[in-house]
Amino acid sequence: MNNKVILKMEGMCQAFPGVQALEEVGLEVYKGEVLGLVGKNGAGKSTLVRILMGLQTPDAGTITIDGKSYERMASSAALQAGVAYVPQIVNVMDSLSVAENILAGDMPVSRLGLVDWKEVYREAESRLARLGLNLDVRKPAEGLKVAEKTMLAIAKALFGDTKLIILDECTAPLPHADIELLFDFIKSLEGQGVAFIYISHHLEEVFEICDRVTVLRDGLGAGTYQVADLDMDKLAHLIAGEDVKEYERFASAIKDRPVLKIEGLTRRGSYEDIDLVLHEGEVVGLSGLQGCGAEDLAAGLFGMERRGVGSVTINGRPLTARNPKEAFSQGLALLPQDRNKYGMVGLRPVRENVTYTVLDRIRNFLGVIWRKKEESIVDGYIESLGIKTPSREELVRQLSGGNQQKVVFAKLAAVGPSVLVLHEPTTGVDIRAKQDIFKIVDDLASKGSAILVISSKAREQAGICDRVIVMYKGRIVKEFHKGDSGMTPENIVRAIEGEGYDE
Amino acid sequence: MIGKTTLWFYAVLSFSIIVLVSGCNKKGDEKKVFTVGALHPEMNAFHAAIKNSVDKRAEEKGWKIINFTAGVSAEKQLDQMENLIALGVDVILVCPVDAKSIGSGVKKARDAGIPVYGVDRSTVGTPLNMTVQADNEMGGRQAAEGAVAFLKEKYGEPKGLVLELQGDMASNVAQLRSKGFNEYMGKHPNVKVISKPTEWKAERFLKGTQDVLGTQPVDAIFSHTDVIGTTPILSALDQLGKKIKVGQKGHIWYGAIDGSPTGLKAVREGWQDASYSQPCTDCGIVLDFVEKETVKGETIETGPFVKEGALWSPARIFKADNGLMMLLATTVVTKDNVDDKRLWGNQ
Amino acid sequence: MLTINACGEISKSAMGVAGKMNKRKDHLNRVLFLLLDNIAWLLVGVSVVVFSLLSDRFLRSYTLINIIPKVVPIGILVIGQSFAMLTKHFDLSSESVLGLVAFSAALLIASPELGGWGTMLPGWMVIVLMLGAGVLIGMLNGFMITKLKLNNLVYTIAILITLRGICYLISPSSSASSLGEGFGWLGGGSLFTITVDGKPVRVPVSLLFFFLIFAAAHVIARYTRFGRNIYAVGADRAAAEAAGIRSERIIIAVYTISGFCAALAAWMLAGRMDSAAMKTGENWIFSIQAAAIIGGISLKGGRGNMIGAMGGVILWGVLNTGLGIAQASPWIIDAILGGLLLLAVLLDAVKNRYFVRKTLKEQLSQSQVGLSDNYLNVNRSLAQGAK
Amino acid sequence: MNRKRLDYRTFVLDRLIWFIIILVFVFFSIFAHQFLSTTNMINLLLHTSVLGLLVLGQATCLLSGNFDLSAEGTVTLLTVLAAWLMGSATAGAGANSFDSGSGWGLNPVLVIFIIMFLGAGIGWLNGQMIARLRMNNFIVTLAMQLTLRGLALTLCLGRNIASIPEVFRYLGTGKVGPIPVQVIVTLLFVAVFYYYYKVSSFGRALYATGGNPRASYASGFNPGKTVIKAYMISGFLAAIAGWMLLGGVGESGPELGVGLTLETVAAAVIGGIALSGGRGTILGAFAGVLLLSVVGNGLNVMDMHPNAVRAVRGLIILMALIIEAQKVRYKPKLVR
Repeated sequence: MNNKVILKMEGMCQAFPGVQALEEVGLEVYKGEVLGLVGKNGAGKSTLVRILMGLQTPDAGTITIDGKSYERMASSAALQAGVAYVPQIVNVMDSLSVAENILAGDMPVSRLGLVDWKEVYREAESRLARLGLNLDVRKPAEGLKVAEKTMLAIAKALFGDTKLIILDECTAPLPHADIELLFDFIKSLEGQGVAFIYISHHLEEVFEICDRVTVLRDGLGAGTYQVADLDMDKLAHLIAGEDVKEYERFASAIKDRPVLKIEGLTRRGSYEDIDLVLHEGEVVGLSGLQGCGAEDLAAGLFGMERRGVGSVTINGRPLTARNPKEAFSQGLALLPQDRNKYGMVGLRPVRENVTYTVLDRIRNFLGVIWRKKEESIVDGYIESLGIKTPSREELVRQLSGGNQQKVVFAKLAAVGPSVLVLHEPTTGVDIRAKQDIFKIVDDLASKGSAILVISSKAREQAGICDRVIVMYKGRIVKEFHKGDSGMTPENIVRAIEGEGYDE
Repeated sequence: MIGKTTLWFYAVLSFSIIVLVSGCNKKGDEKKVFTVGALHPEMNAFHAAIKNSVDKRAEEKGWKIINFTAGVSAEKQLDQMENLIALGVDVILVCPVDAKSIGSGVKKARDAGIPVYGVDRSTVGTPLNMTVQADNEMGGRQAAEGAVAFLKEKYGEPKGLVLELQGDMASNVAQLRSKGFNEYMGKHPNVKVISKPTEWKAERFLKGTQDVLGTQPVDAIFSHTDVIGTTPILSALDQLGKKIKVGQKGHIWYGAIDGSPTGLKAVREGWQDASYSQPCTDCGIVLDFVEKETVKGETIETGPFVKEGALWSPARIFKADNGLMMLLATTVVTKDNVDDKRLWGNQ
Repeated sequence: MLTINACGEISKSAMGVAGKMNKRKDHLNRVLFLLLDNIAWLLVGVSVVVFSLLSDRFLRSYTLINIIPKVVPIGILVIGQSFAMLTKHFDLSSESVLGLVAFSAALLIASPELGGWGTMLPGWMVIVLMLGAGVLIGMLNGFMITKLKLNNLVYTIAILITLRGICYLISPSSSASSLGEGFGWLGGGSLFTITVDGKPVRVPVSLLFFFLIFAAAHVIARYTRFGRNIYAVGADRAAAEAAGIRSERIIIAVYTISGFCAALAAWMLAGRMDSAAMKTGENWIFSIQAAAIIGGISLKGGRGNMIGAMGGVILWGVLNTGLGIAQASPWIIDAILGGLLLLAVLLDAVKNRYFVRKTLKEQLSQSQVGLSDNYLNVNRSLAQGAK
Repeated sequence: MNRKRLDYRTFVLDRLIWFIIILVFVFFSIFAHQFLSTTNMINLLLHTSVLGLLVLGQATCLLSGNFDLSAEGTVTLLTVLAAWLMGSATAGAGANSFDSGSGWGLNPVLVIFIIMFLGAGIGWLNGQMIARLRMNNFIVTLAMQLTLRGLALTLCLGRNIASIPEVFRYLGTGKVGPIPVQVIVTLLFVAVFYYYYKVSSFGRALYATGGNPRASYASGFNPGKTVIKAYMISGFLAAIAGWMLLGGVGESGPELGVGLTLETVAAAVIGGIALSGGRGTILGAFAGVLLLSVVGNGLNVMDMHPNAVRAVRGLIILMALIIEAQKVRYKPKLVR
């Protein structure tokens, strides 16, 4: 292996409103190696890559590619420097053919300056063939399966002079056989001197393919290691981290009365045979990789998607909600993961956002809302949840991430739900606000709600949950109980990665 | 993307069309009836009256008539001209939307050997075989005379402010009406004329009247049409509190061309001073000249044309730069003769 | 063939059966989509048949030859609009660009008696000025929309109103005519005269030009890098930018083309009418949009081709002429065209939804979850874990 | 840092449209003779009435994130239909019959109810196509406009129908003291809608749907239903605007209402309604109408040629659009 540095990133800093996404992070990639980039969700991996590809402008830091340094990247400059990126969610130009998707922006032309379609198809086919793929390059890309789309994106990254390919969680949608195929391919390219940055949650894969690994934790670099020097435990430990103190929940007020009962719930393609009981006052964690079915389960329960077959009861009454409104009235509330997309209407003030769910209770027959009642509700939550806002008329998008999340909490709490499902409640929230949010969760539980926290942040789960349930590929595979010696972040991470699940 | 299947698709489609084309063209021509194609710019009451009069004459002669209405679009009218040529009519009557734009259509008809006659409006720049239209210039002049007489009576001399609500200045009718009116007014320098174009739209008659009368002391209003104009103008006067009957103090003189039922009603009720009735129900007389020139092959003599008992008589026929022109006189309708059965508004 | 399939070895036999069924279904889908994609040409065929049954005057050489020249200006505007729509943008201002360019050109050429300014410039100079003005206006539109990040719909509406206002403002009279043989040759001249049934029928230049310009548009859209970049930007702007395509440049270029097309259409129209008025082109934008959408240019961007758009334009011409010859009232014509536009949008929506559902279904069927072999594995692993 | 100055600037930015109106108003009162006369002020308000009602509907649809280009078609069809239904003479009664009505001579009050019902019905149809069939709102309403106008022309045969009963015309011509009824009605509507959208749960649903349809769904609203309701309101208001217009003009015609749509969109945008939905107020939209009316009326009073008025109006819309777009980009910088 030669030691020529292809890429060097130094002192990268990036702040988003309310969060420091990256702080003084550095990275080095040598020619012909595969560098693993690992970390929990929100550790800053994607931000780092976006900066590298010129899709985001960093607050500070320099990037050096092949000896040439850049203050800030432009996406075209990155491409020209020979860096290619295969994103987690592949952007495919649906209406265009497979061949065009591969060659977009750089179509071969004949001597007349016209696009030479024969050459286009030939070139596309040959690129796919190098990957060992055999797709009909003339078909439009919209008919492709998700896995095929990913392969397509990789094929697209195979420019003649590509020096560095970034694979961002690209194996997530791929079946096992194709992952093997992909690894073989990576190894063969590695031999030709192409470098890879390999981002993945699957630690086994990291051990299988990577030469070195850089760990990120909460926007900070946690060091770079030779894979040969590590084992699974060590890596999991590095990823989970120790220095940041997580919220620890001591007293719990579990009563023996079951509130939510799920029996044999199955939705083909999403989750299967889910059995789950939540008791009054209990906080249960549900963990898993992206696509393991936990999110689908939440959406299904809430009525945003089809629920599938099986029985679900809340307080003994069957849950029949077909949309969020009905779910609220049947005592179930969901805190969505993507706050900006599903949680709040940023253009409207705090006051309105908090009362969206309870308008029916505070309006007269003409639909006019009692201002007094509304204000008392809103003021109550601003005080009890400690929402920091200049006034209740402030637009929600002007608030910091943590306070936005508290507003969404207030909106759900106003319903007075029996079951509260929280999906990644701490995304984009700084540490202080995180503590507040956990305290809110605690309070709600002690008031008698059953709470289901869906998150892949193992340390948090271990800190606040009475039980942690792990899902893998649509099924519940493991359950940890508070007080058991086995309920450590490391063990949870391993279960999340699918340890003990063999095909 | 064109695939093989697509090519087959096109091939089959075009083949079937070809088969159809060759199959249908074998139809033999049926017995020939002399056919007239008529192009109308729009179909309000005024143009409907013209259409009815032409239809009636054609029926009398046993001719077939095809009517097209252009919806006030010069481009559509050209398309319709081509459609008439395609339909193989023997003669075309046209009332152009735009006096100049119709030229290329007229040339096309000529090329196809079809004579073109003008009804109610004529062309500019391209001569027609003949045009029969009301003497619009005369109408405008009569209105100006009426207004000046009123002002003379009011102030003792011709002075004051007159609002002219114009039609669509793309049509030569509006141009002529405006010309006749303003030429006469030009002789009275103390009378100031404010002109507002309305494009024959009711809403703009309303707003134009409101805006001008709301801010300026207008003594008289002249509208290019009472088909569309009268109702909104009276409505505007009403809202301004200036709707006062003829002869009473504070009355604003109001005269309009056309002599439509609405106009005559307003004259009868005393809201409108005068209407200048156009002989539009007799525009069908053009077919007499078509018969004379195109069917019988005779020439039309210029000079005065007299028809006993007709309100528009005597008309005059003369050679203008856009072909033969027959101008029918307009009739001044006031309260005295408003019930004359010969007026088209009363028929 | 090594395709990616989720089922692995175990369900290969099952795949065989499903594969056969899929194939038949696939074939059906292809035919369905072929019909949907070429709905314009299909309707052209149907309406030709219907009109020839309704009137024996329809299938005459004069009628057939004059169908297309009537829609040449609209056709050229449709080309410009299609390019814009392929990038997911609208150019609603094109009818006013056409109006202003045509009218000012007519004013420059025509003599004062026939409504001109009296400059009486030579035709070729005016043509150069027209095309230059069109390109400039288009480029300005593109710059404003990309650089100032204006909403393209409202911006082009505002330009539509403004240019039309200018058109009304500059007029000494409402129209100007007699623009000269040379100027009008392309729009209104004839190539040669053929004799059918003893009657001479002129073949217009614009008929040939119509096919030429659509061929050129097709070549640009399909056979140049620029054309393919247009599709890429429309299909997914983020993906296109990730592939190194500068989307802002493409959008500016597209508006420039649209402006150029508007000027070209203005020349054709003024030539055909041998005149132009301040109202020239008013309310055309609806027909233009309709023809493009019926021609298969999707509102979602990146979908459709110029052959289809040409079908849309020809359908427009056939309907206009056919309904005219069948002596339908012009109002019924408007209503029919409006209904057709609704139908086209519905088809567009159906097509888009169908694709979404199809990919979703395929996602489900290829997912690893919910297959029996997996089920066994998980049970086994749980059992092992328990030990 | 300089909190006070920032507040001052955002204060001006938020109310930019009113400042512009005042500026234009002052300009005309200096340069246009008789601009400030009572009759002209009433005229000015008269010009805002029909457009003002339509802009309420347009703003409602825009707030929900959709265009409604069909409103002017609704106005045209419903005015023609109303006149036709109330007409006592039929087209065939006389050769030159002016009133080509149905000959039924329906009771005006009944006709008013019919057109209101139909207006809402047309809106419902639009809403169904857009919310249920997911058709593109812009083109759907455009095609609807074409279709409605075609229907109107077919119904009235292109003719004007002038025999409108006085009862029906009261809304357009009546007066309370010196102030026309239509002005009072419009201002009342504006006030009611402004207040209602501010305090009612429907207003909440409307803003939430336009601002973030997914989040509004997840918060328990039904975005589809909200969109359908918005279109129904727009259709209903178009019917009332048609009633008012027909009353004022006194005769129906196929060109009544043509060209109003672009003005309503322009007015709404000038008044600060975001095309992306969820931002802006009814009062702002009405201010947009006011600005257009002041400019139109002022230029008319200044005796400028109507054609020049058209061009200037287009330019003003363009300027307002650019200012609006820059404001949206500039304001977050201030806040930060």
